[in-house]
Amino acid sequence: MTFHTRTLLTIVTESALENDLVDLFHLQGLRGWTIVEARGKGEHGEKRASFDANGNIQIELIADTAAAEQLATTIAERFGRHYALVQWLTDVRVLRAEKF
Amino acid sequence: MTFHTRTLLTIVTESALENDLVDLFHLQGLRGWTIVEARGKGEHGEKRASFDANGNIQIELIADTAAAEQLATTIAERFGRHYALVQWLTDVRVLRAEKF
Amino acid sequence: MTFHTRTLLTIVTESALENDLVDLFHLQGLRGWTIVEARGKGEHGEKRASFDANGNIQIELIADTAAAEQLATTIAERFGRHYALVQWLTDVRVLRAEKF
Amino acid sequence: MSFDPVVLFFLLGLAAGVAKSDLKLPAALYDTLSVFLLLCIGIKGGLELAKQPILTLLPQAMLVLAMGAAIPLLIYPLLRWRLPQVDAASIAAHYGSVSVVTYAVGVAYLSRIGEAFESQTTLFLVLLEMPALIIGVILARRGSRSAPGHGWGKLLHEVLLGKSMVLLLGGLAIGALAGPEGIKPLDRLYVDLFKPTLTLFLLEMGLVVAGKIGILRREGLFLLVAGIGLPLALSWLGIGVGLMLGMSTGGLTLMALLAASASYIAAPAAMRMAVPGADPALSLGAALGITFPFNLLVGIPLYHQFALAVA
Amino acid sequence: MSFDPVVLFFLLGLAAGVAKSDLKLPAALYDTLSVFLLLCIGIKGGLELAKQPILTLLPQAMLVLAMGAAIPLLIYPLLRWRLPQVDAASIAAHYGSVSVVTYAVGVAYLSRIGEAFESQTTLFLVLLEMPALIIGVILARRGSRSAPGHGWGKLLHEVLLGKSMVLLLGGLAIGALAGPEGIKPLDRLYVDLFKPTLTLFLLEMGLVVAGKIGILRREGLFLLVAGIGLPLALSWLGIGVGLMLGMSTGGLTLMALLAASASYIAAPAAMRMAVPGADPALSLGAALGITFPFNLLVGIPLYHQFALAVA
Amino acid sequence: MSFDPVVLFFLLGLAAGVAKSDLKLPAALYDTLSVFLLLCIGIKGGLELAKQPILTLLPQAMLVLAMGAAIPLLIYPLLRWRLPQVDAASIAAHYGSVSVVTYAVGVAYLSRIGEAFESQTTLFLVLLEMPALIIGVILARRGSRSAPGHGWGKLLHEVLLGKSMVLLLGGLAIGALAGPEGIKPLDRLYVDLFKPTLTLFLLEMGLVVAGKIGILRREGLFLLVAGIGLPLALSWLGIGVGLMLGMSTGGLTLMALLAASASYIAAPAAMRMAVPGADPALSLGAALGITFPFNLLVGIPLYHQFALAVA
Ligand SMILES: Nc1ncnc2c1ncn2[C@@H]1O[C@H](COP(=O)(O)O)[C@@H](O)[C@H]1O
Ligand SMILES: Nc1ncnc2c1ncn2[C@@H]1O[C@H](COP(=O)(O)O)[C@@H](O)[C@H]1O
Ligand SMILES: Nc1ncnc2c1ncn2[C@@H]1O[C@H](COP(=O)(O)O)[C@@H](O)[C@H]1O
Ligand code: NA
Ligand code: NA
Ligand code: NA
Repeated sequence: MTFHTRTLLTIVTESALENDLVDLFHLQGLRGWTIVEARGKGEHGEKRASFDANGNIQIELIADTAAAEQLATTIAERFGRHYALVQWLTDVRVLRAEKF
Repeated sequence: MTFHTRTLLTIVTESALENDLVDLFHLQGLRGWTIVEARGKGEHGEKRASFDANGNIQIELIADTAAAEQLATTIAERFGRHYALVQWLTDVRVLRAEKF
Repeated sequence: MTFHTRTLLTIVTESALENDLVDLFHLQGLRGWTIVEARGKGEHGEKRASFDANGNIQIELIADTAAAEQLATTIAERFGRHYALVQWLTDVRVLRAEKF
Repeated sequence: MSFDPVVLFFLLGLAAGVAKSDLKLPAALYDTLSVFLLLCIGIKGGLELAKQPILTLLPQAMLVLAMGAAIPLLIYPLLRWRLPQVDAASIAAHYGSVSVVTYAVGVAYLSRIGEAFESQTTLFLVLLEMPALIIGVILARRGSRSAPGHGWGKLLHEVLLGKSMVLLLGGLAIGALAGPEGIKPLDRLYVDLFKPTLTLFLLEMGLVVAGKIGILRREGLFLLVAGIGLPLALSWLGIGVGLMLGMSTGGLTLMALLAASASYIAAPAAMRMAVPGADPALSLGAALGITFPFNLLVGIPLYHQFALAVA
Repeated sequence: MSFDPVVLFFLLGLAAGVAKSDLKLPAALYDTLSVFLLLCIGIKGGLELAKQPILTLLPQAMLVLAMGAAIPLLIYPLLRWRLPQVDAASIAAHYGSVSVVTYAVGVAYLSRIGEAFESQTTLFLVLLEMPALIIGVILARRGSRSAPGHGWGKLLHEVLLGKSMVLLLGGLAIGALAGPEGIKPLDRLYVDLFKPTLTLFLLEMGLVVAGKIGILRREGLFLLVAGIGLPLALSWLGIGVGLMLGMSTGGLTLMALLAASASYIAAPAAMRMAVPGADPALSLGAALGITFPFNLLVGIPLYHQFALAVA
Repeated sequence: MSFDPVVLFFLLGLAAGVAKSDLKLPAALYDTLSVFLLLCIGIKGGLELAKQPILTLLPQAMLVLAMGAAIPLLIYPLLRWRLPQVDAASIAAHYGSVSVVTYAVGVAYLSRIGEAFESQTTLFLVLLEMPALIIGVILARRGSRSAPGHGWGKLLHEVLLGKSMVLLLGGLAIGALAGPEGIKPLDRLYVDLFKPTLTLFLLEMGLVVAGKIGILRREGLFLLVAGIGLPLALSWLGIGVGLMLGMSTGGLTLMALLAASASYIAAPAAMRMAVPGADPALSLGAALGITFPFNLLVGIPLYHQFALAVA
């Protein structure tokens, strides 16, 4: 099999945003992503539990490079000002290119 | 210290496959990996809880590039058809090369 | 927006070390990181639950390359001998460079 | 007239899920409740075993096991009309096995209306968990030379040592070995909290069923027909077996319910490993999305009417 | 003299947190306890509804709803002195809404000292959860043309279908529909274990409050003044409303407590979505870091004294 | 003859684990049960303190503390025969400390066979948790100039404010301050559910012990000799101290059990931070893999026989 280059966008943000982000993914025609519960610290202080709307999630989403960059930009513009949010892009290789 | 190049294989799949994958790692002489509970969406629909065998796990495994590529190919061939499965490879640098 | 190059340090280690590592981050003036509960296998055997001080955590921390390398080296020297510990560095791109 | 709170909790969960509330129960709570309910039921079955001479129960048990094996054999050909082999086999296994929670709600219903029932039905519930799973796997693999997935040894392990099986049989053994006297100090948990705990479980089930609505929309008609037709038909098989065992109205109701209910814990886990080619959305859509709420809301009182009619 | 164990558990958590012990309760336990307490309170309120003709309660309920809407309107101008619009509005919403756990500790206190109270206060607790949230959102958005964040439809959904709201109203409906007879088989969980379970919840709250000490240090004086001044002032509003309803000393105490307590589950979640520009550290610092322990340790007995003075 | 269900649950977990069943209890459940059991035991100890004049208990308490400090000093030289300093010290600390669950099963055993015992043993359990940990750290660091790991201040913090310590001492304080009257409203949880909850805990312990079998195979003989020899020898030390305190047969049995049991919650956590060079597989393999099941299945009735022989 051969490997194909794609871009992995990782988003760490408040769990309160999960529904909004998923709506955005659907809107942009993205077909898959992975979510993990996370904690952390940043500009917006420490994020630990889920109880007072104070938890984090980490979302990983593989797409082609243009789509990933576009998505990251949209998210930063829409949510970056008021919400705890950190994003990064990584070059990755995948086997089944048709899945992404 | 100096850093050495290795490859990180990330596998997102159904938690039902965990035992089978771990058996495969042992068989191929791999000595270490990390597992995180995950949720997500993909071709096989949404994966949320563990209850109706419907959870995801994310496995991260560092190895040399050839071994990681070989492993990814084997997994895709053996489990890719019937199970929810996404894999990607990333170039990483490690300190203690002898551990991987 | 433009993307800026940074380095992602991923640390997988015993959860017992969390407080010590966070102290170290503060000491080095690092301002943000993300933590996820993990399990895994390595030289130090299998790590599963939290009960007998036997859990793992995975820490992700984005910084500039020099700081990330320096941090990884310090951690390896201080904790690498007696504790279960694996670290890796990945090149990533971020949008808001001033956050890291 | 007052409503059964157990069912109200299910409806609350369903409503919250359909309205897309952010209500979620922690996964660990769901797992804990599952473990607890399975142990409770197993222990109750074990206390039955401790009470009655095993030889009296043996012929009854054989008949019940036969029913569990017969159900998938009966419905597989029907399902083959429209479905590929693996899916037909997987669904057949789900309906041959049983739903522990449905049974518990049925018992609560009978207690509520003051209808007595034979206590060995709890034992039958435990017995019915497994035979259908084995038949289902055989049906799925029949004819296909290269086993798709695991070998037989591994499969048997998967089915026999699945979580639900171990808890039910383990509870059974503990109940039988410790006996009523030994279990008494545990009653505050395993007896007193059984029914109230069921309410939390059903709240979660409501949320889960609401999550299946997407599948229902896609495969609507087929799932609807199968998910209501199968329990209705199978309930009469259960009543037939109950009559052969000479049971009371309450007992007949529970036998109908056991036959009519479909597994959504043990069966999905076992089928995922044993029959990987089967689409889990299909079997779970029918068993959990249609049959479970149907039995809860309509089936239980209906089977009771059936039982009254024949008793 | 013996201490109230419920409060001791809070102090234990607080001490452990301040001393940086590694004690942590699993997040799933906290979530489970929240779900459980909210359901308990909702069901209790529903049993009240089942007991009394709804027309008797209606005027009382209207007055209480009005109080909930009035509180944020009253304190918003005060907070605007020092705070930006969004923060003043968000804090106003937190204090207009209520803390279920504070109320539960208040009830435990009254039972302990043998002071009777009107049982419809539980219903009032449920009613007070929401109006302040809606007023708070209106205050935050007033004047700003481009809605910062979500549209109104989505917002109402967020507020009405938030987890706490669904559990409280769902419990209310279940209690009202099932009635005392229907709920009785569930008493072993929803009644008997309510107070003991509260202890575990308060242990966790102590740990959480200890974690807020960083914010307290930063915004110390303002939070202190607001976090103590607001409940003291609002308690008299609650007593006023209670007098209009002709309540007993116990009832007045609980009305004071309802007015004086601030929400830290429903409000933060709703405000985060509806008023993203507000700093959650500020509102939570006041509501959870100051007002919650103040009410628990000082407020409850104090409001009781207030009530005795006016009764 | 009927079996003790508490032990049967352990065997069920062990069997499921050895058979590689997919049965797993959620980690949050295990953590919750630990918190709960530690609080229960602490509160029970505190109620003892509330009952008896503290001066009567003081000399007894001193003797028990001395026993806790003596155990690691006695067994360290033996372990040094075969093990490096850090490992010998760490194992010594584990055996000087105590296992709360083993004690609880012992109490359940005595209640079952109707043997009375002195209630202050619960207090002794709390007292025994710590001294051995401190001695263990001293033994591990003796002679090594550059402290491997943390400084002493941090270490003491780690040992004194570890989760188990805080819950035991916190429970103790709550029990002592609230007294029997204050605790009564909590009995439905902290008393009634103690024993039944223990069964779920032991189910998990069985699974955990099954997971240690890999280590047992590697270090088999040494772990077997230490894991059985140490409790057998130490049980007589416990009986000796019990005789000095003039205790009954039941009390002697529990003193033997306290001395013979090894900690697997507090000690591993403390040793990991204080003595990082020690291999946790070794100490846990002995304490949890061998000594815990040995005490549960053989030790408890055996120590009771010992006590009968000397009483
Ligand atoms: N430098 C960083 N590296 C990795 N994760 C980070 C970093 N900074 C912040 N985060 C994560 O992103 C979340 C939001 O960051 P912030 O917007 O800075 O509060 C934090 O709660 C962390 O989980
Ligand atoms: N594009 C993607 N990026 C990241 N994770 C994905 C992506 N697509 C699928 N996944 C994850 O992989 C799992 C299996 O994918 P699938 O086989 O497409 O159902 C999903 O449940 C997701 O957790
Ligand atoms: N090759 C590897 N790839 C990914 N994670 C690993 C690898 N080796 C070890 N780990 C993780 O790092 C932890 C510590 O490793 P070790 O120090 O080798 O015991 C393990 O428990 C695993 O979670
Ligand atoms: Na069935
Ligand atoms: Na209020
Ligand atoms: Na000991």
